Formats: sequence, C-alpha cells, structure tokens
Amino acid sequence: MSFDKAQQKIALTLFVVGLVSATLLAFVDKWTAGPIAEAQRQALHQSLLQVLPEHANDPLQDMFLFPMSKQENLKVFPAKDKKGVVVAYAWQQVAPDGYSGTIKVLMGVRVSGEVAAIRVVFHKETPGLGDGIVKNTAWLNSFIDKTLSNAKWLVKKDGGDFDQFTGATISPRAVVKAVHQGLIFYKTNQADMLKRAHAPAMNMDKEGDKP
Amino acid sequence: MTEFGIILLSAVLVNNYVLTKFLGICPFLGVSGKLETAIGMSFAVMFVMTLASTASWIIQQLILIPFDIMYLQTVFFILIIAALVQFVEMVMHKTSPVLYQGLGIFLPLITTNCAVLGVAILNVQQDYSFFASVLYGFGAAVGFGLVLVLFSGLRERLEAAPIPEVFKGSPITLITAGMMALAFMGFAGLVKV
Amino acid sequence: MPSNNDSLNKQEIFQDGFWFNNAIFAQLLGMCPLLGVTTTAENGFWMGLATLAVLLCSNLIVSLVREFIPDEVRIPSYIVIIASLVTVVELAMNAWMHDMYLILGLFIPLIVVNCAILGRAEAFASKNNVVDSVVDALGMGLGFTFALLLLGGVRELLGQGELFGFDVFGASYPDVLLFILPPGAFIALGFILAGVNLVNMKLQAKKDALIIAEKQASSESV
Amino acid sequence: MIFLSSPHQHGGNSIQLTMFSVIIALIPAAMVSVYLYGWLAVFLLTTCIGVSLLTEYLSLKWMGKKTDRVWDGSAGLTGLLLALVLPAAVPWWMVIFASVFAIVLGKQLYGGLGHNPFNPALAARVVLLISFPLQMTTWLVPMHMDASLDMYSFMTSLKFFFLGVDAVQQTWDAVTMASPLGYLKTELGQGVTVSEALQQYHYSTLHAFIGREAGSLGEGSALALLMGGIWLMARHTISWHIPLSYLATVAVMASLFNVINPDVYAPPMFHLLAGGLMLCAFFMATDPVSSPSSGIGKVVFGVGCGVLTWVIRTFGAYPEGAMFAVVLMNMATPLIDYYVRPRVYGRKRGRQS
Amino acid sequence: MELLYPVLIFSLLALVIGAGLAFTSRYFHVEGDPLADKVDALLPQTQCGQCGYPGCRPYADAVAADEVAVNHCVPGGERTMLAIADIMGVEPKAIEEEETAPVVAYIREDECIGCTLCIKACPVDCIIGAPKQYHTIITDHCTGCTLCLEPCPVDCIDMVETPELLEHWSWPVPGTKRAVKAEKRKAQHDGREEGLDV
Amino acid sequence: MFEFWHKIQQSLSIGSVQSFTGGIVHRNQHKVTASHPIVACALPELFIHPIKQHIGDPCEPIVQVGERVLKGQTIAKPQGYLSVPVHASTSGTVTSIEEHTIPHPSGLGLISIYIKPDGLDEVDESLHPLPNYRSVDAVELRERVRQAGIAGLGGAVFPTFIKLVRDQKNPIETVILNGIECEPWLTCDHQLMIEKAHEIISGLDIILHAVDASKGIIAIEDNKLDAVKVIEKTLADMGLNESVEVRVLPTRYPQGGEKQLIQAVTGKEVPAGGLPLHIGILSTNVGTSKAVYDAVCLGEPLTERIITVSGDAVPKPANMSVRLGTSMHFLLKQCGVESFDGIKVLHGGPMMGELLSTDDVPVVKGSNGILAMTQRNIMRAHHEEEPCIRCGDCGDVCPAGLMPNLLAAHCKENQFERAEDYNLFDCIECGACSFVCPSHIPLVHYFRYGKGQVAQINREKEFAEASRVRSEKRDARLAKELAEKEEKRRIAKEKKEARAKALAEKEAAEQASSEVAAKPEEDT
Ligand SMILES: Cc1cc2nc3c(=O)[nH]c(=O)nc-3n(C[C@H](O)[C@H](O)[C@H](O)COP(=O)(O)O)c2cc1C
Ligand SMILES: Cc1cc2nc3c(=O)[nH]c(=O)nc-3n(C[C@H](O)[C@H](O)[C@H](O)COP(=O)(O)O)c2cc1C
Ligand SMILES: Cc1cc2nc3c(=O)[nH]c(=O)nc-3n(C[C@H](O)[C@H](O)[C@H](O)COP(=O)(O)O)c2cc1C
Ligand SMILES: Cc1cc2nc3c(=O)[nH]c(=O)nc-3n(C[C@H](O)[C@H](O)[C@H](O)CO)c2cc1C
Ligand code: SF4
Ligand code: SF4
Ligand code: SF4
Ligand code: SF4
Ligand code: FES
Repeated sequence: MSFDKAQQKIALTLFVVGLVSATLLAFVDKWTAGPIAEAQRQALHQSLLQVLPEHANDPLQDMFLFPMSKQENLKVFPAKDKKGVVVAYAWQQVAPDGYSGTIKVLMGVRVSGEVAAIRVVFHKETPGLGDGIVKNTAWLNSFIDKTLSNAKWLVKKDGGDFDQFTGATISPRAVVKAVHQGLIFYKTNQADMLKRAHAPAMNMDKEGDKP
Repeated sequence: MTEFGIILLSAVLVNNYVLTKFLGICPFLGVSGKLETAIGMSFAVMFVMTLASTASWIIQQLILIPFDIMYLQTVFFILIIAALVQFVEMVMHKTSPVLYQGLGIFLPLITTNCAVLGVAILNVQQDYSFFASVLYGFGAAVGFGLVLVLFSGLRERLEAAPIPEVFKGSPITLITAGMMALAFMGFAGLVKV
Repeated sequence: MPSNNDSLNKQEIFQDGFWFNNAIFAQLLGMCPLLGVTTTAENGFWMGLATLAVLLCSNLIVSLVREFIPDEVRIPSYIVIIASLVTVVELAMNAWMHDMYLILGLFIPLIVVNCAILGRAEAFASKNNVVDSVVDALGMGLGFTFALLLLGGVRELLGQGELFGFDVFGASYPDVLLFILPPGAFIALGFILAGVNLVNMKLQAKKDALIIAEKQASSESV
Repeated sequence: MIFLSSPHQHGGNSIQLTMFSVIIALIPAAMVSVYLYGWLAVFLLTTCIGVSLLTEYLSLKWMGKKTDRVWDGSAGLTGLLLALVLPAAVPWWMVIFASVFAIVLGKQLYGGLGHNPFNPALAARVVLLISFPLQMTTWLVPMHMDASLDMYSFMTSLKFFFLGVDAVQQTWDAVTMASPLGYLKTELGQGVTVSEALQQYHYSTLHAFIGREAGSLGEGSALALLMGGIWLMARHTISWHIPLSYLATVAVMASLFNVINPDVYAPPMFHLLAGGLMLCAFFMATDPVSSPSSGIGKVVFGVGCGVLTWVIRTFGAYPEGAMFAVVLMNMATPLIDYYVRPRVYGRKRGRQS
Repeated sequence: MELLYPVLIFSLLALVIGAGLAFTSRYFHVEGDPLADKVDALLPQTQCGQCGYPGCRPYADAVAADEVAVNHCVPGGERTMLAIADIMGVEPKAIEEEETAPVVAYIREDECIGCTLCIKACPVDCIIGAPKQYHTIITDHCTGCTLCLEPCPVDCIDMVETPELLEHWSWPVPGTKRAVKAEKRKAQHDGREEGLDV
Repeated sequence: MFEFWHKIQQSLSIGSVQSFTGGIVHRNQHKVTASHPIVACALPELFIHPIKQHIGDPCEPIVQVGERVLKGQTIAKPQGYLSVPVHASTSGTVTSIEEHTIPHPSGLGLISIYIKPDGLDEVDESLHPLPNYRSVDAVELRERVRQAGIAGLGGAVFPTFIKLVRDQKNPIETVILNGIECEPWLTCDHQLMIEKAHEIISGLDIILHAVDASKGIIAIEDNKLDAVKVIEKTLADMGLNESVEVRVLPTRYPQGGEKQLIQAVTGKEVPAGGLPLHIGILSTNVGTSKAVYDAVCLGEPLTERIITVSGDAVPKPANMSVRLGTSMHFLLKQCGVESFDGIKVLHGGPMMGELLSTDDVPVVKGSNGILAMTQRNIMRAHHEEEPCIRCGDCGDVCPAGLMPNLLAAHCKENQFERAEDYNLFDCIECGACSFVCPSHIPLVHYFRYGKGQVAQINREKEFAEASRVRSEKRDARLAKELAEKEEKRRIAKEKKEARAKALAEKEAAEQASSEVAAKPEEDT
C-alpha cells in the first residue's frame, strides 16, 4: 500500500476535521455538563412536586432504593418537612394491563397512607379514549386523600368509587388497580420505608435520575 | 423467538419508520415515483440500515460506553455510517457492476437520511442485544421498503389521474402518504409495549 | 438554482432560499423534523431555530474551508462538521431548554441528516463565498422555520383549537385528533403545499403578464 | 376526419346502471337500519347522501368539470355506504365532516370517479374513527331491544342528531351499549373466555344474522346484506371473487384458531356475522375503483383483506378490523394489478416480457 | 487527560477512515460511462448538429456528464427528451423548437453539376454520384439533416416532405378530436338529432 | 379426478364440452339476411382492382392502359413470397392505373387497376380444371391455389397457399373449417354453407389432401342449425363422415377468431408468437375452402365472393355474390339505398369492421360484409368516453386473457413499454372489451394507437441504428482515406527522400567514380 501526496491529504484532512470537531465538543461538553445535570434534576423535581405535598427537602437528593425483590429496587423519593421528618413518599407504579400496553403512574403517598396525588407519566392508550388518564384533571384529583379503607378501589362500573370516563373503562381500571396495589405495598412496607428514609447513609449517588 | 418476532412486527408494521415515526421521509417522497426505483431503493436501504444498526451497536458497546463519551454519539455514528456506505459503494462499483446498477446509485442518497441515523440512535436507546438490534435495523428497513414500494405503486397510478392543477405533484403525494398512514393506524396495538 | 457565480444579488439569494427554493415547499427536503415535531406551533418554531443555527454555522464553516477539502472526503468531512455543530446545539438545548429538548427528542441529533443542511453545504456553500453562504443559510433557515411554524400552527389550531397554547376556538371545539396524529401531519402538509402551489401559480401568472407587457412595450417602441 | 375504431356496437352497460344497481342492492340494509334506529337512521342517511351529492357538485363546479356527473350515482352511493358504516350516535357535524372528507379527499382531489386509490367511504370512516374515537365507539341500543324505548321518535332523534348523545342520556339510562366485537375485545383483555363473554353479552347468532345486534347502521343485518350481495353477483355487477375469498379466508382463519384455543379466539360464525364484515365483503371491498381488476387479482385482494381483518380484530387495538383491512389492501391494489395477472392466451402464467 | 482521550479516539478514527477512503478511491476507481451509451442509443442519429454538438455521440457524452440540458435534440422530439430525462433522473424540459414533418433531401438532377460537394457533407453517406455526373439521394437512408443544402454551389437540393405511406399509417390517439365532438355525440345518444360529419 | 372435473365443467358450460375463455353473447344478432338466398350482383360500369388485397407484399401490375383483359386473367403479379396475384373480374379494357381509395380505416389510397367491362364476360382459360385432385401432387395444388389468387376470405386475407405446406417438423393433423360467423349482421358464410355445402366439403378434402391431414372439422355455431343439417347430410352423401366431423359450438363472440376456435374445438392453445401449424392445426374459412374447390376443380381464380349487404339503413338487405372490384356505392344502390345522407358504411361486421370515410371504394377479397348504418346507430356505440371505473368487465370477456383497462391506460399515457409488458401485442382486437365497457372507453382504439406507435418507434430505432452504422462507416472511411493520404504522402515523401538520397549517393558515387576514374588515371 503506497500513499502518494494526494492520498495523504485525503486522510489528513479528515483527521484534522475530526480533531478540531472532537476538541470543540469536548470543551462544549465540559461546559454544559453542569447545566444539563441541573436541568434534568429540575425536570424530575417538577413532576415530583406535582405528586408530593409541600416539603422542605430535595426529594431527589434524598432518594433511596427500596428492595422489591432480589433483583429489583424501587426508587422512592421522600418528602420531608423542615425538621427532616418524612411526610410523604413518591414512587412509580406500573400498571401492566392498559388497553394497549403498560401504563406508568407516579404516585405520592403521605406517611399516613393517603394518596397525595397521582400522575400518569407513560402510556400508549388510544388517543381520544384512553388518554383521559393524563388529561382528565378531575378524575386524577378524585384519587387525592383516598386510602385503602376510605374508598372502594374499583371503577364505578365494577361497583367501586372511581369514575371511568365515557368510552374507556380499561385504562382507568388499570390505573385504579395499580394505585391500589401501590397503597397495599406501602402498607406492608411502611415501617421499612420509614427506616430507610431516615437513614442518611442510604443517600444515593446522583445516578439514575429519571423515575 | 417470539421476542424477535415482536421486534420485527413492531418495526415493520406497528411503528413503521415512515408512517408513524416520520423518519426517512425525503427518500420516501423522492424515489417513490417509479416502481423499479422503489424496489432498488428498498433493497439498498435494507442493506444500509442493517449495517448501520450493527455498526452503531458495536461502537456504542465498545467505545462510547467504556470511555463514557456519549456526547460524541452523533458524530461517531454519522461518520462511521457515511464512511461505510462510501466504501461499500466504491467497492460495489468496481467488483459488481450489475449490483451497482441496481443498488449502488441509491447508496449516497441513503447516507444522509434520517432513517439511517435514526435507526442507529433508537437502536442503542433500546438496549437490545446484538442480534436483536441487527434484527431491529433490518425490520425497520423492511418497513420502510414495504411502504415505499406500496407508495410507488399508488403514485404510478396517480400519474395518470386528472388531479386538479393545484394539487398535482407534491400535495397529492403527501395526501396519499397521509391516507397510507391512516390505514397503518389499523395496526396500532398489534404489539403491546 | 444559483451557480458559483460570485456576484449574486444578496436579495435574490435570500428570496431564493426563503421561498422559491424553500427546502420544504420546493425541494421536499428536511421533511422528517417538519412532520415529526410540529404538533404545536411552538415546537415547530424552536426546531426551526435550532436548524437555522446549525445551517448558518455549517454554511459559514464549509464556505471557509471548502478549498482545503479534497473531493473524496468532502461528504465525510462536511458531515463531521455538521454533526459537531448539531451536538453543540443539542448539548446547549439540553442544558438551557430542557423541556423543549425532551419534546424534540430524537429529531435534534437528526438535524445532522436533515437533507436540507448537507444539501446546502454541498450545493451552495461549497461553491460560494462566505457572505453569500451566510445569506443563503439565513434565507434557507428562515424559510425552513417558517414552514415548520406554519405546519405547527395549522396542526395545533385544527387539532386542539389552540395557537401557541392559547385557546382560539373556545371550549366547545371538538379536538380533531387527526391533525395531531401522523396521518394528519401528511394531509395538512399536503394542503399547505397546495396553497404554496396556488401562490406560485399566481406569482408566475403575474410574471408572465409582466413579460408580455414588456415585450409589447418594446415591440411598440421599435 | 375523426377516426373511430371498431367495435361499432355497444353492450349498453353504463356507469349509472352499475351504480344504481348497487344502490338498489343496499336498500334492504338501509331499511333494516331504519327498523333498528328509526328516525335517527333516516336523518343520517339523508344527510350523508345529501352532503355527498352537494360536495360532489361543488367540487365538479370548482374544477370546471361537467356538473351532470353528479348524477352518475357514484357520489350518492358513497354517501349511502358512508351512512351505513357510521354508528347511529354520531352528531350532525361529524356526518358532514365525513361526507365532505369522503368526496373531497377521498375522491375529487384524485381526479374524481375512477382515480381514487382508496375507498372514499371507508377512508372517511377511518378518519372519523381516529379523530373522534369516543363518538365512533359509542353504540346506541337498537330500537327492538326494549320496546318501551321511545328513543328514536322524530323529536328525540333530532335531539340525538343535533345535540349529541350526552343531551339525551339523562332521560334514559341505558341508551348506549357495546358492539359484540368491542365487548368481546374488552372482556378478553380481562381474561374472560370467549364463550363466557358472549354469554354475558346475550349474543345470539340468529340475531346477528337477521339483524338485531348493535353496531353501525348498515351492519345490523347480515341477511339483508347477503340478499343485496347475491343479487349483485347474479347481475354480474360484482364478481364472486372478492366476497367469496374474503369471507372464506376469515372463516378459515377463525376456525383454525378457534380449534386451537376456543377460549381466546372467537368462532368463525361470530366473525362472519359480526361488525361490518358482510358489508365490507359485498359492498366495500368490491368497490371496483380501489380494488384490483382481474379475477385472480381480486382473489388475492380478498384473501389479503380476510387475513388482515382477522389479525386486526384479534390482536389490534381497533376491534373493527374489516374497514382497516380494506383500506390497507387498497394500498396494495396497484401492485396486485402489476404482479398478479390473468394467464394470457398461449402463454404461461406470470409476467414475461 | 479526561478531555484528551475522546479527542484522540475520535480523530484517530477519522484518520483511519480517511486513509481507508483514500485507499479505496484509488484501488476501486472505475473508468467509463455506461450512461452515455444509454443516452446515445436513444438519439435519432440524425447527426444534424442542431443540439450544438458535432453529432449525436458528442451530445450524448455531454448529457451524460450533466453539462447540457436534455432538451436540445430537435429531431428526437419530445419522446426522446422524455426518455433521456428519465434515465438521467432529471425533470423533463420543453423543447423550444417546433417539431416539423419528416423531410428528406431531393436533388433536382437536371440542375446538378456533379460537384460532389454534397457527398462530402452527408454524414450518413446516402448520396451517390460520381464527379461530373448527376447525383441522387437514397431517400430511404436520408435522415433529413439538411447538411447537404449549404455546400451545394447551385442550390439544387430541396427538402421535401415524405408522403404518408399506407403501411406506416397508424391509428391516431383517440379522444383528441373526439373530445370536441363528444358533446354532439352525447346529444345523439340521448336521442336528440343533430347533424354531424364524422 | 380429471374426468369428474371435466364433467362438472361440461354441465356448467351450457352445450359445449370446451370453449374459449371470455367472450360475449350478443343479445340481438341482427341476422336479418339469414336464409336470404345468394343473389348475383349486376355488372357495374367500372371495376377497380387495388394491387394489394391480402396481407403481405403488394403486386405489380402486368397490364397496360388500353389493354383488353379477360375474366380471370392475371392483371397483377405477386412480388415476394407473401403475395398472391390479382385477377380481372370480367372482360374489358384497362382504362387507367392510378391510386384509388381502398377499404381501409385510414382512407388512404393504393395503386389500382381500372377496368371498364365490355359486357361479354369472356373467360381466360389458362387454368385447367383438375377434377381429379387426389392424383395431383401437393406442390402443384399449392401453386394452383396461389395462382388463383386465394387469400383467406374470413377477413384476415392471409395468402392461403402458405398454409398448405407439408412440414416434416409440424405435420398437420387437423384442418378446421371456420363456419362460425360470430359477428352480428353477417350471414354470408351461413348462406354459403347452405347453398354450396358440396363445394365447401370438396375444398376441405382438397386441403386435407394437400397437407396430408387425416381429420377435418367443420365448426358451426348453434344459431345456424339449418346449415349444420345441410353440411351433415352432404357429408353423408359424399361418404366423408368418417374423416370430417361437424362441431356445433355455442353462440359466443369471438368464437370465429382462429385462436379461440382452436381452443374451443381442440382445447389446445396456439402458443404466443406461434402459428396454428405449430400445434398441428390448419384453420380456414368456409368461403376459402369453396374458393379452393373452384380454383382446383373448376380452374376458376378468385374473382368473386359472397358478401352480406345489410345494416339498418339498407331497405333490401341481401347475401350477394359480388365480383371483386365492384364499388360499394354501386352495391348499396343495388340493395335499395337511395340517399347516403346520415349513413355510415362499415366494411365488415360491427365488431371488427372498419368505418369507411367514403362509399366509393371497391369490394376486395377480404370484404365479407358491407353494412350501411344510420349515423345515430353508430354514434350510440361511440358514446363519450368516461373515466374507467376499473370494473374489470373488459378483462372478464377478453378471450386473450389481457387486462384491457390497464393496457389502454398505458397506451393513453404513451407508456408503451408498460403496455408491451402487459402483452399489448397479444390482443386480437376483437372488440369484446369495448363492447362491455360501462364507461364507453374505446379500448380497441387505444390498442391500435399503441401498436401503431410501437411500430413507428421501432422503425425509428432501426433507422437510427442504420444511420449510426452508416455514419460510423463514413467516419471510418474518411479516417481511412485520411490515413491513406497521409500514407501516400509519407511514401511519396520517403520516395522523394530516397530518390534525393539516391541521387545524392549517385552523385557522390559518380563523383567518387570520377575520382576513381581519375585515380587510375593517376595510377596509371
Ligand atoms: C378503537 C378503540 C380504542 C380503544 N381504546 C381504549 C383505551 O385506550 N382505553 C380504554 O380504556 N378503552 C379503550 N377502548 C375500549 C372501549 O372503549 C371499551 O368499549 C370500553 O373501555 C368499555 O367501556 P364500557 O364498559 O363503558 O363500554 C377502545 C376501544 C376501541 C374500539
Ligand atoms: C408471417 C406469417 C406466416 C404464417 N404462416 C402460416 C403457416 O405456415 N401456416 C398456417 O396455417 N398459417 C400461417 N399463418 C397464418 C395465421 O396463422 C393466420 O391464419 C392468419 O394470420 C389469419 O388469422 P386471423 O384472422 O385469426 O388473424 C401465417 C401468418 C403470418 C403473418
Ligand atoms: C375476433 C375475430 C373474429 C373472427 N371471426 C371470424 C368468423 O366469424 N369467421 C371466419 O371465418 N373468420 C373469422 N375470423 C378470422 C379468423 O381468425 C381467421 O383469420 C380465419 O378463420 C382464417 O381463415 P382464412 O384464412 O380462410 O380467412 C375472426 C378473427 C378474429 C380476430
Ligand atoms: C360494486 C360497487 C361497490 C362500491 N363500493 C363503494 C364503497 O365502498 N365506497 C365508496 O365510496 N364508493 C363505492 N362505490 C362507488 C364508486 O365506485 C366510488 O364512488 C368510487 O370509488 C369513486 O371514484 C362502489 C361502486 C360499485 C359499483
Ligand atoms: S440534434 Fe439530435 S439528431 Fe441532431 S446531432 Fe444533435 S443529437 Fe443528433
Ligand atoms: S442527403 Fe442531405 S439531408 Fe439527407 S442525410 Fe444526407 S446530408 Fe442529410
Ligand atoms: S370495462 Fe371499461 S370501465 Fe370497466 S375496467 Fe374495463 S375499461 Fe375500465
Ligand atoms: S380487443 Fe383485445 S383486449 Fe379487447 S377483448 Fe379483444 S383481445 Fe382482449
Ligand atoms: S429529513 Fe430528509 S430523510 Fe429525514
């Protein structure tokens, strides 16, 4: 393989272009790394704010992992008051039985076991039918303050306390079921959770931000 | 096995690159005028997209993740894809003129289209295994080819139709693409995610 | 099509890029972001600006370095340049416009392969001087932004009855989901292109009339 | 000098004749719809046909074509068929939207009669379904189900039509119900077996056949559709290829899977009678303009429709698979015409040049 | 250091790719232009030069090299232009000059002085004759390029229209003139009598 | 299994075992001249004989203006292989040889020989009758058929002698006589079979002998059962009912098309691009068969034929025996047509015939019918073209298995390659597709247009190719001439140089020798 002048030029040009570009990018990356992390944190915080009651801490900072099974850990975001006492938790609950696939619900639960608020963060339901679970605020608000005991965790059609909306029963049903299970989960693991929430050593590195 | 089947079905029909993901629209509109061209293009795209998803998987796993330089993802992918395509084109031109006649002329066109870079990026986002990601790339390309060929058939028919002057050309082409997308909505939910 | 003629009229270059040779309306290039992100006018606007920024820089740089780059690696080099610019934009948006970054998603890195940009680098910047290239990029980029804004506006208006998030048609307007979903994007664009055709036909008719009038005038004077 | 080529004699068939035979064949189905939904059906049918004709007239006028084309029957037929595939509950503005869409986007933009690649009525129906899924999946209870129901009197129907279901819903509590396909789909998703679901629904094959189930206007009675379809076949207005291959494919696929797992896959008879399958097979898939023109091409088309219908019904999000299947196969029509050709005299089958 | 790694990795990759491209561009270089052959096959081979090139082949070469538009061959007419535009993948362009009826050259023999100048001009060798004798044109071979007119010192060559031959008669496309009469015909169909010459 | 299937097929398709695919049934056949006896046409004032009345190469006139000719005398001799002579239809004088409009859709003319009859009807007797044809050699029979000027009278006017070959590779087993006459209005073959059954069958026997075939089939549609009876009876009388069979077929257009007939009768298909010969079949019209009989047994060349003169504008329709060269105008007058206003003349049947631009054209060998139709009636068929609704009816009736709607669309769009890909050239132009088209699309017209354009494109291509070759040859020649000139110049130069050199040498030598000469002197 012999390279004459022209061919050396070809190779070198690309090399130079690559060198310059990569250097530029390296610097830009260094420059933006901080702001990006901050922006991502902000974004997450925003959604947590919607489901958590007023708090004084940074729930992201205080996030801890709660073991669900051997392999799986649940990311729990605690809300604490000024004194550092946990007032509520937020975590993501998965409803596998939506009309067209899984629905992911971010739920906030007060320490006392009432639902603080819920938000649907991911779904594939039919636009115009199932997507009421995101858009229908009244329906979402109907979950507030519900506990395991003060509500019947079924949609009205099945004899429960939660509305379905016209044309869609399955999606609400799936969400109601998921939130219900979340509450049950909380009830059984209440003590453990509290323990972990107050263990300062459990604070995590900032990895794995997104809920 | 079913997992692979689902990846394929999803990429070909349900999440069709052109009609639901909006990737590769330019060649979809540009080379669908004639059936023969569309078929040639489809095969070329299948080749390049499979190649691209393979290459991107390798780069992602061997370079980007180990060195933690995710911010160079775009530059890496596009450079590798462009270079690979150009190599292949030149080699094909020399060694197999017949194949070049059929596919080669489309290759440069493909380098710079969203579907190819899109398949690379989406692919690594999905954390597939190597084989699954190759299959995903192939499936996406098959989906692209399928609608491209169907579309070219329709367009050949439109050619002879007395379409109102204002709608001749790109407007009616896009409306037809819209109708196809409508029809493809029927596949929604075939694959539960 | 402007050639590598150095004394091109700046206004013509701009007009050409903005309207007559508009990436969307005339060349049908850069369709993916156009269709993909324009569920609302705002999304379209930001996507357009991002593209404009990249286009401006890439045209500038390419026209600066065009003489040093051999033909064989022209495309790879340009692509690397463009990809770097895009990455800069991506990182910047991620840092300072995080919401929009999440919405535009995949389509930001895909600016690299926006056929309009490489096409411009190839067809114009690699053959023209810096000032012309910048003017061209401005025309092209603004034209592209305009198209995105237009389609985004139409889709938002018809699909949700809103414009830039403001309710236009009132609460009783039934959201026509068609226009938010993929098929509606194609169909709405089809109608916009028909509108463009109509305008162009009118312009052409005017031009023809002008030419005929001129001819007549000149023949009369002779 | 005008050169006129032979033949100098003509058989006398015409577009008008063809279209009006199809309209006549649809009269039984239209009558059943009036029986099931009373005045509401009358409103829907007349609005659809009227708006279609008007739109056709205006489009022709706008494009400077001869306006007497309006009377060739195709626009009226499109309107009629569109009405027959709509649920009874759609309000007036959706009906107008759909009719205009069918004629303008479905047909006239492509150059009018004979050039549209998609079935106009079905395309409009699909657009409505994805744009307004709520209204399009709300089915009214047919009249006969509850004799005391005075729902479809002239005045109430007017209310339904102009104010929507919600306005009327207060007066009666059970005005809407699920269609068999929708119900089955929902229940299967809950883990109920087919036979249980059908039992809960009080499904009866006989009812589905003679026309007593909820659904779109025209799909109530398989019998009425069958009558019209067979009459058309006897007249050679449509050929047997598409209906037969379509229905047979659905039946075969349904039987096959029903045998494999009767709990999850509905029986063939259910599939054949449910939803708009009969309507699609005899009147929509056979739309000459958007289907292949050779006999063998029609068979391929019918089989394709059948497979897609069953697949979409069984696995897809839209239980009403038949109409998507037909529109999807419409896309393949040019390719079928290109690759699937009849055998030419003195040649082997297939394309050769 | 942390910055250096990625920069190095990427620019080395770029170098490798550049070298690779340089290598392939050299060892897989292809000569020849099959496109020009294709274009040439479509041209009428009249060799008339109306395209501004000295004959059909040079024009074909120019078209294949994208140096000239596809619409310059006048004798080829619209059909040729469309075919070329098709294989070149460009938009068809209208042909400016009118297509004329097919013509052939005809020598008025009694005026011919036998100078042989026309023989030298004819690109397809279809004029026969010896010095100082009448020259004749083999009409079957004449392409009608008119190149022989100019050199003739006594202007004895005419271009005459070729008559329509019965064997070469073909059916005109239906609908052109038909359309004009369609209204009348429809009236007749509906039973309204109206005079009509066919 | 096959038997069973066959049975079902048989019971489904009414009446006949096999049939061709597609086809249409004419509800109203307009056979108004059925069973009208053949009448002889009067002698016109002038005969016009175009020099080409068959498929193939035109003839060359061999008579001079002013020359007297006899009935049956050859007036134009064939040129080339695919050609048969033209004969005078009566005795008279050649008045002129010039172009005259012929029955052709173009309305163009052809060189024709004008003969003014002298009323004597004197016969040229150069052809001897050969009643004992069984003893005649096949080659001689063939030559006789050619000399008699026989070309197929079924409409295609293909020179019949060419078909009468004994080919080793493709021996002919079956000869089919085409007595179908599936076009509406026409009845000439029908009447011929009733009146000249004996001649037809003898003609068939001659053909059987000439090609050494063992089996003859006479195919007749079931709307001509009276002819079937006559033919069967005659066969029995002649004792030929062993080797010749009468096959009654259901009435269906275009049963008379050669390929369709073969498919209906034998179940075989003529391969595309092939000939009936290749599957061992020869088919010919009943009229042709009679003409063969006349030529061989009676020594009469083809100078007259049977023509149906009919149509809704003809007061006295008839089956006429007409001398070739008679003007159609004259013929129609004979049948009572007074005024030609609002009347269109068709040459042939309504399904395949040509609309003539003028009625002043002569009857030729291929004229099987002349129909005068009222304009309204014709125009009703040529209703305004509406858009194709792709109903596929045209494809259903196409006997060739084509997709006429797509073919026509491609022809209309000038996409002839696509049209050829859809087998444009397999269309037999039967018109069944146009007949059933609800949109009144002149499909056949589009096919004819397409075929014509393709032919022209091919001609142009060939011409361009030839021009290129000539141009390249010329360039090569010029280059060679130039090279030769150079060469000559070079040689001349060389020679000159050589000569100069030689001269110089010589001079030098002379000098030297003179020196030498001088030297010895010195020496001496
Ligand atoms: C096309 C289509 C899409 C649907 N999408 C959803 C959905 O996203 N979420 C949902 O809960 N139900 C969905 N459904 C289910 C029906 O609306 C179903 O009838 C309803 O959930 C049952 O409600 P009902 O018991 O009030 O009749 C869909 C149905 C159809 C036909
Ligand atoms: C070039 C040529 C050669 C033919 N040679 C034969 C032949 O050898 N034997 C034969 O039976 N027919 C021959 N035919 C006649 C055709 O088979 C056919 O009879 C004739 O074209 C008229 O048929 P039609 O009216 O169905 O078109 C020949 C035809 C052509 C054009
Ligand atoms: C559509 C079509 C219909 C025809 N109908 C007849 C017919 O009815 N009778 C007939 O003798 N020939 C008919 N012919 C001509 C035959 O194909 C064929 O030329 C003829 O039988 C050969 O015999 P000949 O050479 O003696 O004319 C028809 C041809 C075509 C294409
Ligand atoms: C058998 C038959 C079926 C038809 N089916 C439809 C149909 O499903 N939808 C429709 O819009 N038009 C239908 N038409 C009418 C006509 O073909 C339609 O308006 C054209 O598609 C418009 O170009 C039908 C016509 C016939 C003859
Ligand atoms: S104008 Fe056409 S025919 Fe004449 S030389 Fe040029 S290419 Fe040849
Ligand atoms: S004879 Fe004259 S016109 Fe004819 S080809 Fe030769 S030069 Fe051209
Ligand atoms: S019969 Fe006429 S309308 Fe029907 S498909 Fe054929 S050409 Fe079209
Ligand atoms: S004319 Fe040709 S296409 Fe039409 S039916 Fe006859 S053979 Fe078929
Ligand atoms: S923008 Fe051109 S292919 Fe996507």
